[in-house]
Amino acid sequence: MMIKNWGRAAVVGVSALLLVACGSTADSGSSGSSGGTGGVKTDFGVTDSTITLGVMGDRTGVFKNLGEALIGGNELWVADVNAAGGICGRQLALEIVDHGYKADTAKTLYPQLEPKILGIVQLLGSPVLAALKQNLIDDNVSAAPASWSSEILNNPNIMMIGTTYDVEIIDGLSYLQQQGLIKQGDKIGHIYIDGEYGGNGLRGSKFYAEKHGMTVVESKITSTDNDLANIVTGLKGEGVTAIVLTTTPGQTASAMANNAALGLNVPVLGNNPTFDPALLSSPAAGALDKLYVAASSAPFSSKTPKAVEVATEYKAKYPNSPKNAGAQAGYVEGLVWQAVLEKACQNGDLSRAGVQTALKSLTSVGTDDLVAPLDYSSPGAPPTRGVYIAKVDQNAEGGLTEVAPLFTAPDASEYKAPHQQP
Amino acid sequence: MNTFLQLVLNGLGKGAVYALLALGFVIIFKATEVVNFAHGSLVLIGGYLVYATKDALGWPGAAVLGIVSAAVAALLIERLLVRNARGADVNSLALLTIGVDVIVTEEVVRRLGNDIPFIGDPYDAAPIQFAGLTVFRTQLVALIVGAVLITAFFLVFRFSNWGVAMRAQAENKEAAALMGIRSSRVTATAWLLAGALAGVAVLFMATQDFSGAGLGRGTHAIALIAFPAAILGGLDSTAGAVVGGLVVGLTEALSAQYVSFEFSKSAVFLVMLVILVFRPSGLFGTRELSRV
Amino acid sequence: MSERVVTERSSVLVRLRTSWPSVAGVAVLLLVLLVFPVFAGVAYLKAGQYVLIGVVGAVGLTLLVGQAGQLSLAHPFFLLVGAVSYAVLAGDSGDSGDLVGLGLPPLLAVIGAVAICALVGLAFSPVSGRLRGIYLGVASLSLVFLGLYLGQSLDMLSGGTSTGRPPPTFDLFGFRFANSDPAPTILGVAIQKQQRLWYLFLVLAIVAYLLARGAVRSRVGRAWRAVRDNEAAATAMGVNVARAKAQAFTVSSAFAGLAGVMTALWLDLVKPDENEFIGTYSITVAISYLAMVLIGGLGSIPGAVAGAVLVNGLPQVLTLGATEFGWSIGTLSPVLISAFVYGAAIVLVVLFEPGGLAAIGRRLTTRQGDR
Amino acid sequence: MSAPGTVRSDVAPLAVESVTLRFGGVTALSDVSFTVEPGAVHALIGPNGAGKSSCFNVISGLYRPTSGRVRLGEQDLTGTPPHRLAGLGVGRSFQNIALSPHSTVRDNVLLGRHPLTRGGFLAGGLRIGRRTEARHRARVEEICAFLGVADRLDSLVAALPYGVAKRVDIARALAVEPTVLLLDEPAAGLNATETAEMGVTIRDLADALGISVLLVEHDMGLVMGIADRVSVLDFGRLIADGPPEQVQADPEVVRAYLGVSE
Repeated sequence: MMIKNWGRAAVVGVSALLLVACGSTADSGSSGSSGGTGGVKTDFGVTDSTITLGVMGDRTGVFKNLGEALIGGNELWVADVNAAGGICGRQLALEIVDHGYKADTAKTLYPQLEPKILGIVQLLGSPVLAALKQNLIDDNVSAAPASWSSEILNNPNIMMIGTTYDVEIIDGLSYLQQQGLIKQGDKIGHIYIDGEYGGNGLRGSKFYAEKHGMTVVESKITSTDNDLANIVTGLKGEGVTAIVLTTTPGQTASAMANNAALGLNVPVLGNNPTFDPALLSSPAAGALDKLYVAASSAPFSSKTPKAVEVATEYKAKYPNSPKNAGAQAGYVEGLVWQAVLEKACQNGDLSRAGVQTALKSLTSVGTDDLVAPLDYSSPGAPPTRGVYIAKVDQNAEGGLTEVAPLFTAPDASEYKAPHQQP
Repeated sequence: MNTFLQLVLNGLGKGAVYALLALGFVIIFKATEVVNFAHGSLVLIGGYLVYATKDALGWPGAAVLGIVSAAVAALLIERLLVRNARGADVNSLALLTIGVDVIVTEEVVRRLGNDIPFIGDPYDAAPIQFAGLTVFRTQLVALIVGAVLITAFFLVFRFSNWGVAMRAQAENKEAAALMGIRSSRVTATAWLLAGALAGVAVLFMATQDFSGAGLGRGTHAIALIAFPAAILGGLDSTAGAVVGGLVVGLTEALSAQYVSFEFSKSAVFLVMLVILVFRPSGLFGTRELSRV
Repeated sequence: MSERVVTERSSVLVRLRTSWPSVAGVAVLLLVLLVFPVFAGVAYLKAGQYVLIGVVGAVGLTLLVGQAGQLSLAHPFFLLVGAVSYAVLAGDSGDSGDLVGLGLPPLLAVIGAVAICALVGLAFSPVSGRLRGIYLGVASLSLVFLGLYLGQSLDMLSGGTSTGRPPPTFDLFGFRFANSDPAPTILGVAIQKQQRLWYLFLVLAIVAYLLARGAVRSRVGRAWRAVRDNEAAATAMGVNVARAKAQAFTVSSAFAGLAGVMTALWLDLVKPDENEFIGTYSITVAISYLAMVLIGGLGSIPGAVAGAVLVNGLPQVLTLGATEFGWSIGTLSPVLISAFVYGAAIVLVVLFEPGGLAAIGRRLTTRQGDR
Repeated sequence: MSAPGTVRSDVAPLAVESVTLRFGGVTALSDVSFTVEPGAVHALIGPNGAGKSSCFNVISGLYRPTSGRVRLGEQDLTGTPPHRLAGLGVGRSFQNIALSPHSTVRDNVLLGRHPLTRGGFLAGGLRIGRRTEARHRARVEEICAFLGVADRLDSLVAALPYGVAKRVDIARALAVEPTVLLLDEPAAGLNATETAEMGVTIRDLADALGISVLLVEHDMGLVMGIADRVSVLDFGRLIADGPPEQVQADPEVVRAYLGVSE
C-alpha cells in the first residue's frame, strides 16, 4: 500500500496500541452458565431458584398513568405465579426500570438490565422500542411490547400480546357498519398521531375504506397537540359521517368536545390508548357518549370472569393507582410469558434461544379470554384478530362498558399486515 | 364559507390569549430590555395555585390568588435574580430566565403528578351556537377580558405617571434617571404587571375550549407559541404584541385547514422568520435588541 | 535587543514550568479515557458515549454563541440533518424499498453528512447574519419546528416517525463497528461494538476539540471575537463581518451534524421526533446544548466539554445509579434532579461567574485570555 | 525606542475630493477637499458637530458620500467595501477604544494582521502555517514595544488603564501595516503627561515609519505641536487648510472657535 495519510497512520497507530494491550481473541462475551442445572439449559437471568424478567416501564414520563397500571398488572401476575409454586421449579422475579418514556435513558438502562434477565415482560413506548430494536435482536432478548403496532412485527424477538392497532380499527369500523352507523360510500375522518401508533391505525381505516367504497379524510397531528378544534371544523366542512381516532386521551377529549360543540355529532371510533377514565372528570365528560372503543384486551370493568378477578386484586393491592385497562394488559403480558416459559421448561431449554423456540411453537395461548387465543406460529402476522367493543359509560368502573363480546370481523381476517408472510 | 368563518373565530379567540402573553413579554422588555423566557413558568405557577386552592376558596377566589401569585413570582424573579446579576448583559439575563424556567416548570409538573386539571370552570366547554357558527365561551370571555385589559393597559400606559415613566425609561435610561424617575419602581411594576397578565392568561389556557388540555407541560408550551407573537410584532411595541397575538392565532387556524394541521406550528414560525428577514426588529419594533 | 531576548526566554521557561502539571494532567486523562472500556460496564460506556456526543455538539455551539456572539437554538435541527444525511448517504432502500439510500461507504457518508450540515448552515446565514441576540435565538427556533415538519413529511429520507430507519453500521477500511466473533481484547475485555464506538467517539471528540481550539487561536477565532465585540472595529481591521458570521454558523452546523451522526450510531436509529418538546431533536435538546455552553463558560472549548459532562452525563449516571445502588432523593426521578441541577447551574453562572466553569478552572490554573 | 521596521517608501497621498454627505435633508459635509501628503501628520479639527467624524467615517468607508470621492494614490476608496481598506493600507483607531475587553492585548493586536494573513477554519483548526503565525506574533511584539505596551501583551484589555488601552488601540491599527493611519481623538480621556507622550509617539510614527497620519483631535495644544498640516471644518464646510501657524491665525477659524473654551 502506497497510500500514506494521516488517517491511515492514525488507524495503524491505534491498532498497534490495541495489539500491545491485547490478547488475541475471546468469544463474544456470553458469560452465562450453559448446561444443565436440573437438566434445564439456561443462560441469562435464570438460576436454580429464580427466573428474572425485566420490565422497562414509564412511571415518570408522559405515559405514567398507563405505565403504573401495566407494572401493577405485571406484579400481580408474578405474585399469582409464585403463590402457585412458580414455573419450572423456580420463583419469578422482576427487575423493573423506569425510562420515563425517553429513548436516550432507555438506551443506557438497557445494557445495565440486559445481563440480569431472561426476557422482558413489558417494554413500553414506541420511541424506546424503536431505539432498542437492534439490541433485542443482537442479544436475542424476547420482549412483550406495550405497543400494538403491526409495523414492529418484523422483529422476531417481539411477542405481541393481543391484536394490533390496524386490526382493531378494521374490527371497529365493521362493528359501526353492522350497527348501521356508517354505510358504503361515506366519508370518514381519521385523526392520528404521526408515529408507530397513529400511523398503524390509519392503515386499518384505509384498508376498510377501500373495501367498502369509503373515503378517508386524514389529519396528522403530534402527540402534544391537544386542541383539535380547527381539525374538527375542517372535518365538519368535509361532511364526514364518522371519525376514527388513534390519539392520546387528551386529544380524544378535544375531538369529542368539538364534535358536540360544533354540532357535528357523529360516532367516533378509537382503541385502547385513545381512552382514559380520567376523561370522565374532564370538562369534555358530557360529550363522550359517541365514543366507541375497539380493543384487543377487555375493558377494566369487563364482565369476563378473569378480568373481574384481576380488577379486584389490583384494586386491593394498589388502591391509589390509576384504574385503566393497563392492569389487565399487564397481567396478560405475564400470562403469555407464562405459557412460553412452561413450554420452554418442557423442552428443557430456558435459555434465550429456548424461549424463542418455545414462543414460535405456540399456536393457541389461552388467557382466560382477557384477549383472544394467541397464535405465534406465523411470523409477521398479529397473533390474533379479535377485539372487544366498548362504549363510554359514566357509571362503569374504568369508564367503559362492553357492548360487544370478543369478535373478529371477516375483513380483519382477510387483512394482510405489513410484515405478514404470504 | 362557514368553515372559514369558524376558523377565523377560533383564531381570534386564541389570538386574544396570545396577545395577553405577548404583552407580558413586551412590558418586561420595554422596561429592562430583558427577554423573559420564564414567562411560561409564571403561567404554570398561576395555574397551579388556582388548581390547588379551587376547592377551598371557590373558583373566583382561587383565580384572584392565582393572578396575584403569578405577579408576585414575576416580581421575585426580578428582585432576587435579575436585579442581582450586576454586570450581566441583557442576553445573559435572558439565559438566566431559562434556568429559572427549567426549575419552575419541572417542579410544577412534578407537583401536578398524574393530574392534568382544567381550571376554566365558569365558562369552559359550554359553547354558544350562533347563526350556524359555534362560539366557544372560553374564547369569548378571553376576547372580552383581553380587550378590557389591553385597553386599560394602553390608557394607563398613556396617561398615568407610571406609563410616562416607563416610556421615558424605555427611550433613554440615563435621561429618565436625571428626570428623577425611579427606575427600580418602574421595573418592578413592569414585572408585576407582566406576571399578572400571565396569571390571567392561564385561566383561559388550561381549558377544554382553548387547548383541549388541562394544566401541564403543554400549557407551558403554549407560552412558547406566544414568543413569535411578541417578536413578530416587535419586542418593544405594545401594539405590536396585540397584532402579533392575533396574527399568530389566525395563522395557526387558517394554515391548519388550508395547508395542513402539522404545518400550522411551523407556519407560525415561518411567518415570523419572513417578517424578521424584512424587518429585523419586527412589524412595529423600533430598535434592535443589541446595538453596536 | 538583548533585553527582549531575555524576557522572551524567561517567558518560555515560565510557560514550561507552569505547563508541566497540565501536560501530565492531559496524559493521565487520556490514559483514563483509553482504558475506560476496560473497567466500565456497557451501561456506563453508553453514558460515556452520550457525553462525547454532547462534547462535539457543545464545542460547535460555543464557537457560534460564545466566540462569534450569535445566539442559536437551532442545534437540534442540525443534529437531525446530520443523522438523516448519514442514513441516506450510507443506507440502502430498506426492507420495503421505499427509502432513499445511496449506499456510500460509511466514512464518506459521515464526511458527506457533515458537509451537508455545513451547507444548510451556510444557507441560513443570510438570516442569521441579519438578526441579533434574542431575535436570532427565536428565529433559529423556527428551524427546530421546520425540522419536525420535514422529518415527518419526508419519510423516504427520515424513515418517518413511525419506525425511523436504521443507520448503517460504521466501518473504517473494513473494520466494522459491530460485534464480532472472535473479537480483539484489551486486558481481557472483549472489544465489541460498544467499546469500538467508544473509541470512535473519543477520536471524533478529540478531533473536534483540537480543531476548535486551533481555530479559536487562529485568525478565524480572532475575527469571530472581533465581530462579536465590535463590528465597526472588526471591519476596520479588514474582517468581512457578513462572511465571518456565515463562517461561524457554517462551522457550528457542521459540528452539530457530526454530533447528529454520532447520535444515530449511538441510538442505532434515525427517527424524527413525534413532537417538538420531548425527543432527540427537540426544543429540550436546544436548551440543554445552550445550558452546556453557558455553564461551561461562553466561548470556552474546555468549558463546553465540562458542560457536556454535566448536562449529558448527570442524568445518565443518576439513572444508572438509581437502579444499581438505589440512589434516590425523595420521589425525584434522576431526569428531574438533573434538570434542577442544570437549571440552577445556569442561574448561578449568570449571577456569580459569567465566565462559567472555564473561568473557575482558569482561576485555579491562573491562565488568562479568552480562549 | 526602536522603530518597528524601516521607513516606508510606498506611501501615497490620501486625497479627499469634493466630498458631500447628506443624511435625509441634513448636509453633514459639503464639498470638502484636502490631501494628506505622504509621511505627514495631518490634523482634522473643528467645533463639535462640524463634521469631523462624518468625514472620518467617509474616509474609512463606513459612510458612502453622496458625491465626491476619496483616493489613496491611484486607488479609489469610495466604492471599496469597508473591510477591504485595511488591506489597501488604511489603518484606524477608535475614539472609544473598540477593543475586545476579554481578550489579551496580544490577541487584540494580532487581529490587525487579519488582512495580511490567509486561511479559513480548517487551516486554523489544523494549525497550518504556524511558522508564518510565529512571524506575525513577533511583529506584533515589535509594534507593541514601539508603542510601549510590550509588558502588557498577556494582560486582558479590561484590566488595562485607559491610557494604555488607547495605545493598544493604536498598536492594533498599526498592525495592519498601514501607509495611512487614521486616529480618532487619540488624546481623548488622557491626562497631560499621557497626552504629551501620545504626541511624541504620533510624531514618531510619521518620522520613523514614513507613513501618513490623519487625526481628529480636540486638544489644540497637541494638534498645533505635532501636525504638519491642519484642516478645519465648520458646519460641514472646509474653512481652512494649511500649516498650523497659518490656520491659527485665520480669522474665520478664530470665529468658528469663539466661545468654545478649550
